[in-house]
Amino acid sequence: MMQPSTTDPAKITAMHTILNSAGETTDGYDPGLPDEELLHYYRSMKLVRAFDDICLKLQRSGRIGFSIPNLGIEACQIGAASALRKDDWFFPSYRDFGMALYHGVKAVDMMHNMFGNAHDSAKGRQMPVHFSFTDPIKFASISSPLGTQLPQAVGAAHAAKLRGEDTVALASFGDGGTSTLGFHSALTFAGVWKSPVVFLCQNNGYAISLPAHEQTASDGYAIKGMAYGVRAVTVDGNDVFAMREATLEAAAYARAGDGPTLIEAVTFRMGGHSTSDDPSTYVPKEVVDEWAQKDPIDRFEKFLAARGLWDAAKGEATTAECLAEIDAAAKEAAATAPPKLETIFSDVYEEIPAHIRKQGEASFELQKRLGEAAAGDGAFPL
Amino acid sequence: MMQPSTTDPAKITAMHTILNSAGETTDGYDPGLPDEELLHYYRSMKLVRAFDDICLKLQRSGRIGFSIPNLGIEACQIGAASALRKDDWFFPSYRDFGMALYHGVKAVDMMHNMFGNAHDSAKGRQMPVHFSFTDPIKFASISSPLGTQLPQAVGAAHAAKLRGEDTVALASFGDGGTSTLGFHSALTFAGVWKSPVVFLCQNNGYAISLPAHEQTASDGYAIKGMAYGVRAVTVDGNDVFAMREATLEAAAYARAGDGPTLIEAVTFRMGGHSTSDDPSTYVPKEVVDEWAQKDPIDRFEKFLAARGLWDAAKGEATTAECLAEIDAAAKEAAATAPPKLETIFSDVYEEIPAHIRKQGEASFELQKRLGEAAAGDGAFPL
Amino acid sequence: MAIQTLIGAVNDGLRTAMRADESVLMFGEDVGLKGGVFLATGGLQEEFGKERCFDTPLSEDGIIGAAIGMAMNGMKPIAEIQFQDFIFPAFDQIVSEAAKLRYRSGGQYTAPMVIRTPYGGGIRGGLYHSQSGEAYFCHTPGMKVVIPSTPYDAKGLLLASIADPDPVLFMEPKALYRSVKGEVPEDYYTVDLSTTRTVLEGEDVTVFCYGAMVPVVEKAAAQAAEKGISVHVVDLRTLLPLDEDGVIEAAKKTGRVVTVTEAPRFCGYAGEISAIVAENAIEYMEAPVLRVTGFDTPFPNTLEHHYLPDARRVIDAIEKVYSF
Amino acid sequence: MAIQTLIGAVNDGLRTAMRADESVLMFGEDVGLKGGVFLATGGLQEEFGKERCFDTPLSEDGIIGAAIGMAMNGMKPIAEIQFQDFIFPAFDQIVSEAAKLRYRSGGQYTAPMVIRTPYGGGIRGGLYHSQSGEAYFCHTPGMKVVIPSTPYDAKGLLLASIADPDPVLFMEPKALYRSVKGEVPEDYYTVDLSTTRTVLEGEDVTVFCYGAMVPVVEKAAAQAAEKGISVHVVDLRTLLPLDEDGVIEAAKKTGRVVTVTEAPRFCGYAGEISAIVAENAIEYMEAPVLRVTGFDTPFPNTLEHHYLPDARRVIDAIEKVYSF
Ligand SMILES: Cc1ncc(C[n+]2csc(CCOP(=O)(O)OP(=O)(O)O)c2C)c(N)n1
Ligand SMILES: Cc1ncc(C[n+]2csc(CCOP(=O)(O)OP(=O)(O)O)c2C)c(N)n1
Ligand SMILES: [Mg+2]
Ligand SMILES: [Mg+2]
Repeated sequence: MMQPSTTDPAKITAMHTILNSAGETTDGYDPGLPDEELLHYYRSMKLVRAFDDICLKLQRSGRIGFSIPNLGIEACQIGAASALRKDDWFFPSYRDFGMALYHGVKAVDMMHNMFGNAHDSAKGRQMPVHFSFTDPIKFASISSPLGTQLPQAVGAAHAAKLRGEDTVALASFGDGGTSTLGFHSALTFAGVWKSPVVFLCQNNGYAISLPAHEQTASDGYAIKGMAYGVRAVTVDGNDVFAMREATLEAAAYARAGDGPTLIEAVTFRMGGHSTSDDPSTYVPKEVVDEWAQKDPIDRFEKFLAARGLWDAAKGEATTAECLAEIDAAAKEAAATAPPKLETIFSDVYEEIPAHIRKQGEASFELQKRLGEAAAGDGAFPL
Repeated sequence: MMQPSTTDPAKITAMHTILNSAGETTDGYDPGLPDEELLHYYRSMKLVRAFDDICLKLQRSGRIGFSIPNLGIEACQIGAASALRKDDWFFPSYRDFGMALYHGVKAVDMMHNMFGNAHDSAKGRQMPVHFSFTDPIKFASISSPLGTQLPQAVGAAHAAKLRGEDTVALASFGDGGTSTLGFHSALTFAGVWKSPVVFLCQNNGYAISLPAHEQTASDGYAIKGMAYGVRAVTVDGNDVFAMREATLEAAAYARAGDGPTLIEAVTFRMGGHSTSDDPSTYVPKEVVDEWAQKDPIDRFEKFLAARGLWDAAKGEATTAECLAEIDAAAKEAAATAPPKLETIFSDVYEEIPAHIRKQGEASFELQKRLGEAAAGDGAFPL
Repeated sequence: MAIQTLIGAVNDGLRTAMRADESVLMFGEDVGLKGGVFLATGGLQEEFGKERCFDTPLSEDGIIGAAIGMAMNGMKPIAEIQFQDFIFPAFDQIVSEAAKLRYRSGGQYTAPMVIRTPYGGGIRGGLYHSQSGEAYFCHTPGMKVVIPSTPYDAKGLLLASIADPDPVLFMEPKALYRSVKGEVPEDYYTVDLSTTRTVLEGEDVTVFCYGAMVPVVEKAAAQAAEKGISVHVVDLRTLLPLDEDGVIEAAKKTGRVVTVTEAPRFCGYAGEISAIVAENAIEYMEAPVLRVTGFDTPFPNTLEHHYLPDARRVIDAIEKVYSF
Repeated sequence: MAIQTLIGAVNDGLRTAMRADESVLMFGEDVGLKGGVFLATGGLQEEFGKERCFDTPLSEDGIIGAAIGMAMNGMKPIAEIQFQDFIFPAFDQIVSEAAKLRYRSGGQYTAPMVIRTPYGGGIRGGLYHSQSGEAYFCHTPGMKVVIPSTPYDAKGLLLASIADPDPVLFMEPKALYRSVKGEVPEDYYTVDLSTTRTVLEGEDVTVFCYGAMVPVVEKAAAQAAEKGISVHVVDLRTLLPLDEDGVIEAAKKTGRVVTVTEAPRFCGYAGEISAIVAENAIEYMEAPVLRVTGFDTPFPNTLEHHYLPDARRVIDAIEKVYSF
């Protein structure tokens, strides 16, 4: 349905919406999904929102240092994730963890990361929201330097292709991420190699304080695909069905050996860049108000309501359930001990080399002799 | 005449030729240039060819280590250079020195660089063909790492624009150069800043051994302008008039404050990548033969002949004259002493700091005591 | 003179430079309307307009590359890299271009510019918001590397860096941004580059340090004094070109040397100090030349206070060389 | 056993690895049909096909980024960077990603891969075809850095690097590519990483070196022997993780230490060796710990033979510490 050629700008920049703000679908579209699956979409989006809410409280009360809000972009994550298989690869940004929740990563495992505790799969080495999971999906370790995951996704996809597997790699990034060198090299290589990659650019209007139209002079972001001979589409990012269909199509295209797709999901970051950022100094209020009308969960609720799957009470019940689940997860994570001192020294290499081992031993000895180092306050400015 | 919008791919990728292989111009085009200027174009192209010929001999006989041939691409350099003013900035690649010759840089000054001698404006620090001149044009110091000059050109142009000057910066690079990070950041910034830059991509068919169609999957190179909202055109790079007109237009567009242009000059590297490279292992002979029919000097000679400005005898005379000029330059440069030992230690900073001064003094003292270091053979493999 | 924080002094230095010289430009990610993620550039766009203080697209390569071009063409660019950890996409422009332009062009082209960037740990930033990469740049001839540790030096060294004819990497210890305060003159003044600052005169042990390690060493020195050890503390403040003679002299003075940095040890800056001492003053040494540094691991998050040298570790090293 | 050049041994090592393990891939700029600009990969595309030995677009960032992804997904990528001078566009991928992936993911993801790159002077390559950037990578925990100096080691260390579970930067001394020859077994064998090689047993002065400086030091040692000075020469060959105990022992053996590298001195690798000695063996030192290195300038062209340490300079340092 939305498979444009890569050489017609009008088709590339035309926005694809299936589910509008009134909760109606275009041309009688039916997702063809069982009710449980639709409700799983709903619950996943609500879980993301609950996770954000609890994290904000934890950050405000000084329990965690930092969090990244997802308000307004939940449909991008859930729609895209729903189109991928469990054996596909995810190369996410820090604003993508709804994808992990959708696929069954446990909230408590995510909370362990937010607290950087002994059960954190990253062993307390990364800032909050820099998740890394191998199970139940390959949700590859999130990095802070922007754009670096993109050529890595191409490499992982290329490896699968060489082995004749039909898995794809999803590489996700923001409007700001398109200016990085990783974007340029990844699209160049994927274009030439016809790699099975789905490039998902979530254009959420801002890169911290820089508006998306000052990031580049191009006519939107999907059009950038033309510079690389990469198939490209523009999708309403607040529409979970359009996201799902575009991603399904891109994945099918990739699995068939036809190459990568660049999806621009047009959406809006309704909160700050992070829990440390105050967007009111740089985002005009009118813009926020306008986007508030397009909330992805609202419109999905209307859709569910029309199917008899939703009413206000059910909505509140789901909210309460999600909050309770996340809250329990946070409590468990908060009660978990910090990582052991040894974790500073392991995993630099598979085996600990002599010089690092010595540094570790000296450190343990010092701690025994002179006591523990004093922790700082952990407030993160950004 | 060739001002396409940046959003119509057909216009961007359409090849603009004015002077065809038969030496005829399109639609009765007349360059409107005095005969001396036309002959200056001719002589400049022949000078480049003579420079190449002499350098090849010097390299083969071990007098210089390395040179970069320009056979086939002379019109790109002369056509583009002729469209710029002496107060414009040049950010060239190593395969652009015809631009310097056109604007009056002396062959002997270039030869001093080829020999890296005491009169070399780069003080013998750079490999051959890495020129740097400030007079009579700002021909900015050539670097080996590819693409780095592109954002620098944007910065230089932006500085001029901030001061209200109407100079432009020409940034020149190859098909391979488009994959570098410098290309991506330069076009991103120039697009957003509307910088007065002319981006000249000389698509000469190869990046060392990689064919241009394996460098990127895009439909040519000009189309990449669309990813940045940058005006773009495709030009016959073997046609000195098309090159001149496209560059004039791009420069006028830039001077008027309308922003950058990406020019793709379609041409062909008829020789090896350098004097150390044997292209016969990777360039199909048919392709070379085909391009031999499109020689830029041939067609310009036919054009001149039709105006009564050229015949075979005049052509030979010019060749002989150019060879003599370059040969004399080479002899002078060969007879010039190498740089002084001191030049190793100066120009790291404006003032020589203590630690470098000490290293220099120790080195002078050692040389006095133990004699000079022995020079190697200087053969360069690439 | 007003009492200012270190970040206040940086802001003051920028403002002073921009008032004094129209060609000074300040740009980078989020430095305009937002005033920078740490607010180091707060109010500059308001005072100097969008042409002199502006946001850029998200490309460090573009930021530094464009800065070089501006510098070549007569402007005095100050480029902010939001965190030093994100300077690596611009590594090629810094190491291959800014640092080598004067040399490779025989002095015909130069890139007088300042790259400002917050560095170091102490804010629970984990692997990528905590690094101290000074050694990478100190191994790069053509660069200057400056790190202040007091508000007075922050403004004075910044103004000297802006006035310098060569490219300067100005690394700001983010852990000290708001935790140190001091008197800062309101007018224009400079602190000469390539000079060290004697933080404390002492007789028994010499400790070299810079940036956020200076207060840590001061604390350790105070504790050592209580134990009867007199510590001579030197803030290197310009790491490259270093005042080597000053370092050698201070090392000879006590014959016992410790260098404290938060960066990893292997091939780091502390090793250079040890090497200079071992090369030029070994006859004076009465004890091993020690290093107290971050570990040779990436920077952890939850346990960063164990990773970062603290007074405990510094005093331990001081006692070791003292009692050797 | 056949007599091979160093570059021949590299080619042999690659071929041996690719025959032994289907997941080994070799790629980079011009490595396919052309066989690499130095011909290190000559014949590999012919033998193993375009799927296992292939050219890439001109982006070092893409080459290394893709290699990391391939390594994460079960392949064993060998990426060639055409000259070490051109590795800097990939600096972020190497330093921020390959080196830190295992750590930051708690060991869940790893990037076992090899980056091969020719480095060093001696071919009149000027600023950008001559550099020795090992110190940048040796200051990067998570990386391994290997430099062979003989054909035997070139093949054995390369095969060990390919078998290693961590990312290895394999730097090939291009000055030695065709100038050293030696016996190389035809079969698969490895030389353990993190071991040093004693090039020459000696009693009076210890010289540490690696790569293209090894033959220079051998020449100087032979000249010293004529003057009655017995030189102990150690080829470090794995720079990170270094066999520190081996270094300390060799330093203690003679009490006189010189380190020779062609890279610039300041914050370079030689300084790390001095620092290790000053920290662990200073009581044994009978002379200043010296460094013979490239100068703290960019790499010149015409005068490169003055820039590069030669036997003259090495013997001068040996005599200095010997007669101290
Ligand atoms: C290379 C690099 N430069 C700068 C930063 C600091 N930074 C973190 S997020 C961000 C903005 C990213 O914007 P975008 O890509 O649009 O993603 P969003 O946050 O909107 O999801 C910046 C500049 C970084 N992480 N990496
Ligand atoms: C960053 C970088 N990588 C690799 C090289 C090695 N190299 C020199 S020229 C070249 C090919 C350039 O091709 P292109 O841009 O098409 O220019 P052309 O030589 O055809 O004029 C390569 C790979 C380099 N100089 N810089
Ligand atoms: Mg964004
Ligand atoms: Mg080319």
